[in-house]
Amino acid sequence: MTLSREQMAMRVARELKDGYYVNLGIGIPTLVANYIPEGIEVMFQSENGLLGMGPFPTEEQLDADLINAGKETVTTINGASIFSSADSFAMIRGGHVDFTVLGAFEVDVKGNIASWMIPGKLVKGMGGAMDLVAAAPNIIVMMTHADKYGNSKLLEQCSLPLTGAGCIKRVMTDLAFVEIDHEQGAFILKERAPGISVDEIVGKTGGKLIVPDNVPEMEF
Amino acid sequence: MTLSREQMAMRVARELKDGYYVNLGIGIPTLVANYIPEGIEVMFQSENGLLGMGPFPTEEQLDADLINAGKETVTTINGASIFSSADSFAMIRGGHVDFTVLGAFEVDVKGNIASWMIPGKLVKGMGGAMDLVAAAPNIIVMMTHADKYGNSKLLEQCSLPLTGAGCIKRVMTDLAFVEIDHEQGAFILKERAPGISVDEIVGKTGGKLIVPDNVPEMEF
Amino acid sequence: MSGFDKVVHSYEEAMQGLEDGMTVIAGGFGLCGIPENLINQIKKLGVKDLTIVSNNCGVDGFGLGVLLEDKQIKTMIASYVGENKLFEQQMLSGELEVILTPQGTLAEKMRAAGAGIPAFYTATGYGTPIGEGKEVREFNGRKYILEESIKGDFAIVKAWKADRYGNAIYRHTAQNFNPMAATAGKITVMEVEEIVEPGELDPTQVQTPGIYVDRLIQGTFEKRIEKRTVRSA
Amino acid sequence: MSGFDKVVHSYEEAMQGLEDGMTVIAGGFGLCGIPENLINQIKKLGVKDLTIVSNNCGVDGFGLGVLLEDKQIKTMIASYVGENKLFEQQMLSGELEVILTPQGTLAEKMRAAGAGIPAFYTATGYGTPIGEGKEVREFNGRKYILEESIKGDFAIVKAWKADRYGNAIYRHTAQNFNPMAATAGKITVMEVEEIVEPGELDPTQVQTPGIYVDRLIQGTFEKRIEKRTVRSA
Repeated sequence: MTLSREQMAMRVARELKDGYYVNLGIGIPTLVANYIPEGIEVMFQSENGLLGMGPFPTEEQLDADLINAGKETVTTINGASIFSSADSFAMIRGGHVDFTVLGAFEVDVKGNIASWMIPGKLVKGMGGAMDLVAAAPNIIVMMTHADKYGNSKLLEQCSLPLTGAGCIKRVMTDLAFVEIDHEQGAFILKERAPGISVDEIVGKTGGKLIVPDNVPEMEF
Repeated sequence: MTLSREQMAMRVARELKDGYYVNLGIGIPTLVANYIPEGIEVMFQSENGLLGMGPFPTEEQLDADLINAGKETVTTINGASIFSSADSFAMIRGGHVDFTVLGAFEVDVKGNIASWMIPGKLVKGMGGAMDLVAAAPNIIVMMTHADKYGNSKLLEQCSLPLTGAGCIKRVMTDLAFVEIDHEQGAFILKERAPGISVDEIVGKTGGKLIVPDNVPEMEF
Repeated sequence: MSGFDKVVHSYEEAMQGLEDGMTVIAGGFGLCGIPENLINQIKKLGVKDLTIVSNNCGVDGFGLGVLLEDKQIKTMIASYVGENKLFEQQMLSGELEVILTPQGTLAEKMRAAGAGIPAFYTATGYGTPIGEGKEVREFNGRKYILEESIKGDFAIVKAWKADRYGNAIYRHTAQNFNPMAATAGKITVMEVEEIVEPGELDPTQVQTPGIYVDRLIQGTFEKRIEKRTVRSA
Repeated sequence: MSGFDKVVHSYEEAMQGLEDGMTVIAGGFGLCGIPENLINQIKKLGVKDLTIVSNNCGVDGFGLGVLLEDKQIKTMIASYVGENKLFEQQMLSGELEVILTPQGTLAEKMRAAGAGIPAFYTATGYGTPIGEGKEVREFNGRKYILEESIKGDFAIVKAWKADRYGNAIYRHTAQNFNPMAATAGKITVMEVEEIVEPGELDPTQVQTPGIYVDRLIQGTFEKRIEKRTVRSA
């Protein structure tokens, strides 16, 4: 069965390591925060200028001056720091954030990502996504393997305007966990969702897909 | 008579305006701080990261962590701010300091300045001087008109390696107050020291010097 | 009174000199830390053909969104827009030009303007529509694009507290774009919740030195929350 | 213990991994805010052929000057040097290469390295020996030169207080180059006068977020004064 958003988040969360500074994109990626493995601590960076983001505030804690990049009211944890947008993106652009999770419309075998603009539809802007994908040494894209019409989102070449070129190495979908080998120009199937066959994944992957001899099922 | 260093500082200080943020170079320029005209306030910037430098500390106030760009122990005034070297030079480079006074070995009719290096002698470095001359919209060079051998320091073309190209517009010497017209490639004699003749200044100026009809004597 | 006293006593005075066609850089992220009253004063002035540089353009009826009502904005430079209907309408009709700029690049463009750096290289946007027409250069095997700084005729910023000299501190994440915006205006106008006397702020903790501030005014703020998210205690 | 706890308990541990030929970026201005004990540890390690990036090179017998005694420095990148005899001797004999860099450019090179900006344009040094061999470009009628960022294998910095996570604040002008240096090291080692618990520092007032700090150690400091200038009370 295809993975739920929660299961996708759960699997991504297993990549977290103790002491990681983490930036979670708006939308599905935020779910990752709910599945931090036991025994490890991570700290969340919010690109509007906060490192050490805490949970939503109680009514009493609510403060208009303390929000995250999704413009939601939040809190800070002990050991947090707050800084300007320039300093925040210096931190991001400089590659200091250990782990980033973002959504996307498409990725391709060269590690290109398209996530911000669909021509003909209203374009709201890239926000911090272009900075994040260009800078993150360790980034995972979270998205469904195919769109609602069954068209693959893992392509030989992105069809939409790019958010970043050659920067994605790992993709978590509702069907599989996939790595990208930029040199070979291919996706590599690393793990599949429980009960999902390699054939189904092959069928729903638009770009070249390398299938190793052993593709383990994820366990939840 | 040639001006004393104190008189040179006194004359330069008359260019100060109320509310000026001022950077005084190490050496003679620091004397300017002693002659702030009555009724105005200026604030001193020290490029190691201090805006609002106060006087030297008393024995009781002495603090190794509070120094100026000359590495002297100082104090802060009310309304001071302290920041990093990057922020300090952002302030300088961005042209936010209103008034800068620096020493020099030579200046020329194109506004070039040489102040940091004499080939064959030990070179200690430019410190912040190159940043200051490149950035200051309003800078006055303070130096003797000629060296101890009588060689002019106001030249057609600097002979020493430059600190900055085309950035100096005003020079205060022990003989005269001189402006530089970069377009014309000439010094313009604006004021002369009391008792110093135009002829003497002409004789001691290496580069083209324009002498207006009326060159007033400075008054002290 | 000291030449360093930046305090003005009316919003008219605060925004004096703003003219049609000028570029205004505004601090704030979403509706957080925005110079609410300075924006309202721009609306009141009715100046047109403005270029506004800000991460977002407010919402309908609040923040920079109010400048859309009388079509005062000609060009918007932002990273994320369209939280408001008017914005969408004017963009689609071509009345409003939008120059989308990655958030980090936008912040750095403001900082660069204030810091006397005319241009810098960044990997952000390389290979995307944002990089089109921009110089590409390789450093250490990686491709970067050249981005130029962005200066404003005016910068409008919101801080928490400032002393009369304009030395300011920000509250929580209301800092965001404000410190860079403050450095990037030919005339920088700051509004704050509280004005204190020089000496009351610790020099080391000042986030915007007063040298960047030309006019300072104390205001009252609605501080509207865009996404109110709470948990039970 | 939390993965964010950066505290180490010996200077051996603090500088572990430093090898011959590495580049070390050091905070401090003159003798103010220098990582005294980390420098002494580098001397103790005896590593050679170092490239040291710091505004100055200490004095004879103190600060970075101690690294000259056993000729550990191969290249010095600084804006102002030669306050020490050994430095002069080694420079004149050719044992020590010196790359003079304008102070503001040096600070910005460190910041750029930490901020993922490989290069930037500055007017500083244009038309001077510093500009030779560097690209010149005109923006808005003015000439600028291209300067590249500078990254260290190690960065050694001195702060006043830090919490265990490495969130740090600096004291007075001992801040100077330290915040930029902290961002520019592959491994950043910070020594402080006092380590406190996370939560004790106001998040808004943190000057170096802990994300930049890999190792943190509490030390005792001589804090030698280079030019003791006092006035009568």
